[in-house]
Amino acid sequence: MRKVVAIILASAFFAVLLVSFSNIQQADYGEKEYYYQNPINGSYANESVPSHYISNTKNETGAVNAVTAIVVEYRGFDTLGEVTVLFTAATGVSFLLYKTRGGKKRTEANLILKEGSKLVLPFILLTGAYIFIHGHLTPGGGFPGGAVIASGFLLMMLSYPKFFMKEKAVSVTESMAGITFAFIGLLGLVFASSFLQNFLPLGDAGYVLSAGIIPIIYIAIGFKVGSELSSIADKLKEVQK
Amino acid sequence: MIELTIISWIMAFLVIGAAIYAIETKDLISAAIAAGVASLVVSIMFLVLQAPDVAITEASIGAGLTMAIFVYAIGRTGRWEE
Amino acid sequence: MVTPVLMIVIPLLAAFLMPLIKKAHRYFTFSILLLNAILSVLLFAKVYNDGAIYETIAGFSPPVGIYLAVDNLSALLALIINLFATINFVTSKKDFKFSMLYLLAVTGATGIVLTGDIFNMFVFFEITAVASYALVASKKDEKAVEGSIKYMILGSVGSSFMLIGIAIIYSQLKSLNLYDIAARISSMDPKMMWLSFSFLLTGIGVEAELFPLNGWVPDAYEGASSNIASFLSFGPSKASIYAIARLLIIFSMSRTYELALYVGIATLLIGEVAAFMQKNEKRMLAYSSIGQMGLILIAFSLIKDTSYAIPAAFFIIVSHASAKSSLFLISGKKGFGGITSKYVGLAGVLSLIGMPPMAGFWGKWYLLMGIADEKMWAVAAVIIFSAVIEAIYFARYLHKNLGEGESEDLGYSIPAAVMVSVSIIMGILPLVYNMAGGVLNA
Amino acid sequence: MMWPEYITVAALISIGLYGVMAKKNLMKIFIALSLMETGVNLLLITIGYIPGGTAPIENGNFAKYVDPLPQALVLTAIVIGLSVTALALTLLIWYHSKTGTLEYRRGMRW
Repeated sequence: MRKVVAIILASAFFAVLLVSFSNIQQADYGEKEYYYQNPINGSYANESVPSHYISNTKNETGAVNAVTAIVVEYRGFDTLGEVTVLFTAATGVSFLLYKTRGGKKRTEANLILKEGSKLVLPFILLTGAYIFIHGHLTPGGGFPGGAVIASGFLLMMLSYPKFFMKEKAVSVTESMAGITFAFIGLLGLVFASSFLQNFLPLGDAGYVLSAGIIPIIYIAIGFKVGSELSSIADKLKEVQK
Repeated sequence: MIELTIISWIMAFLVIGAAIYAIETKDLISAAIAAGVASLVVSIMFLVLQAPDVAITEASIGAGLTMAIFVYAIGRTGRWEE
Repeated sequence: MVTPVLMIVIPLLAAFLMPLIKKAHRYFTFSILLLNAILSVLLFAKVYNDGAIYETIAGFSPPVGIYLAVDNLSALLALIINLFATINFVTSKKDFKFSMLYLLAVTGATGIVLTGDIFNMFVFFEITAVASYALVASKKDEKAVEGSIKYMILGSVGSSFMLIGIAIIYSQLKSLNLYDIAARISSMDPKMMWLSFSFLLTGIGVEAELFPLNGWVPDAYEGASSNIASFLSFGPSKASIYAIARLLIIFSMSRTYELALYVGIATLLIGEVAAFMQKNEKRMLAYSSIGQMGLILIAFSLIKDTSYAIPAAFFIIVSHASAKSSLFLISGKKGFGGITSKYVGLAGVLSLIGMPPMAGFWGKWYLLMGIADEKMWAVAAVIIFSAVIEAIYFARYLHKNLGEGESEDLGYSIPAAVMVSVSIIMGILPLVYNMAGGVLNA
Repeated sequence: MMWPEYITVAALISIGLYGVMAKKNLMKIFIALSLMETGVNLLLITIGYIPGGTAPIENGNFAKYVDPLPQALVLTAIVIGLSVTALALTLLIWYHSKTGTLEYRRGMRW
């Protein structure tokens, strides 16, 4: 009975969604109907929001990758919030699973996996670092870079059942990275006029040392995401009672 | 362009099939893996839709890590539904 | 120099710092919360004198960048949330991770109230929600975890729906700024407008405890420890009902107001009747909270018709935030054992029912005035009917508890007394103000 | 019209909703929720796509780029989804260790 009702409701929802999506036009965002209005002084601009990003990313932020420029600069406040959500979740996980660590025995992985993962780990970490350092030039950035680092530690956890993250080191890393992010934002408030504003020279677009605060923030995010994801995986790993 | 449309349709059916399998199977490990597969195919769709940043992130976080923690959690609770 | 962004960044920085200074975490958290409350007083003073503040972030003019938009009501709500959070925190006895989560939850609720960008609002919603899930479960017993899981399931569905609503708006207007959306909403296809409004209302309605999305409310409030139940009733729920008010102003169609009015009436009736039927005290208080949220939504849905709507909503919010939170705070013990908790119970119940020297009285008074202006007698009848039910079950509640009880825990009942006093002060102030010949306009 | 993508989105969201409504196993419900989140992410990216556009990374020759803003939003949404899932799994592990089951019991319905 429950299933039938659920199927009917879900199909009705499916139909509603399809009908509504058929009204969405894949229109060019540069068209006139999308021109925005400045909410503070009420004047109309002669561009839409996305076309502002496309045409001004390079000279306003110094980044080549527009997505990175939006994530770190234009909408950097969202990213601070997002990092906070991940931080909250990691705190919640360690808060709730505090005392469940113990020694349930697991079969040891075989030698090739063990030695191989030891060999591969530095390369994985290096790849992760490369991804987040070059976030403003190539696709990637802090989040995938951090995830790659975490997957390196995940590999270690898989091959060594007794491998645990050092809790203190992880929490210090994530705190320092978070403080760096928020502190750079506050420096923007001091040296420029608003929170998270860029106060460093933009440099030549296309080089690693360019784009002002973007690489610094992305490195902080990379460390933070990497440490938090690995601590979450570490806490959820199979050890109990 | 017709090839791309065909590929898109194939991917769409793959995703929907994987999603239905993930919901209907009684084995939670297969369900988690099917959800991961759906997520992975969606990340290829992101690539086709010219969103490489999102594709990388979805493949590593959405498909990889989410599936890993699901598998860990299922290992600590119970593998079978009901 | 008071800038609203400091009210969000300082607590975040403090939460990031917390693992490094484990020892003094309680004093540290308390002082940060107090600092935030002081900042919000200053902010309110500034907004009251100079008009609304718009603060750009990252130095890009608004629809391109994010900005914070603070007007009178949002400054007041930030003040309410931070002030009560400060008082409530006195009762916390757990380790530093609890303090971190608490601080983050308060920051998220403050952010929802202050921000002027719809996606940024979503992010702050998630901060509050994730922190609240963990806080509800922090009691670490079966009921608490059960309540938290329920909250989490509905909350996740809600956040997905909210994101769908945002996506639909973005597809039509290519903008995420609340005021830009409000200015250009008329160019949107009305069908799509309805869809996005209903998705957003559903999404936020989960947090704002609206009918029929409030299945989690009684379980979470019953399962959580008493200071967290108290936090839930002044923090996330108040911030999200304010977010709904902002949405109503943006969409600003008579039909959307009507829909909100109906949802509000349904929420009010269901909540009060369920509270009347309830035997368990905490669940009764939780259902009564649902009823009050309905009342607030009714007030907000009249925002376009009558100038009484905003004062009415404001006073009900103050009354409910102070009275209900203090009642939850003393609900850990059976009965009102000592003089302080007797005072809290009596004052809280009087304010919730809407008796004269309390803030709750002014809320219902302005609301009924507004409804009388609009000649919506059916709505007035519903409100009076629900007030009668409320009076009956609260009389039962007092009768059961005012007798003897366990000896009270002063660590809980004194903060509760401070909280409930806010309701009395806010009840007497307008009286003085009106006698002096001033006219109240928020 | 981009039918394959939109159909996938609608299907993922309604399959997720069906799972939440019909299933009794809590782990299954959270798998359904993660499918739903994937669907919403795909919706945002599809909205930002322009036929013939290229990825918004400046590559010298002047071309039409797809809308970069939804991509930034989805980056945020993916990480938020993972955070919620991690916390949920923690609670499920906790719940299972106390009660020995992940099925709804009588008190868990609504």
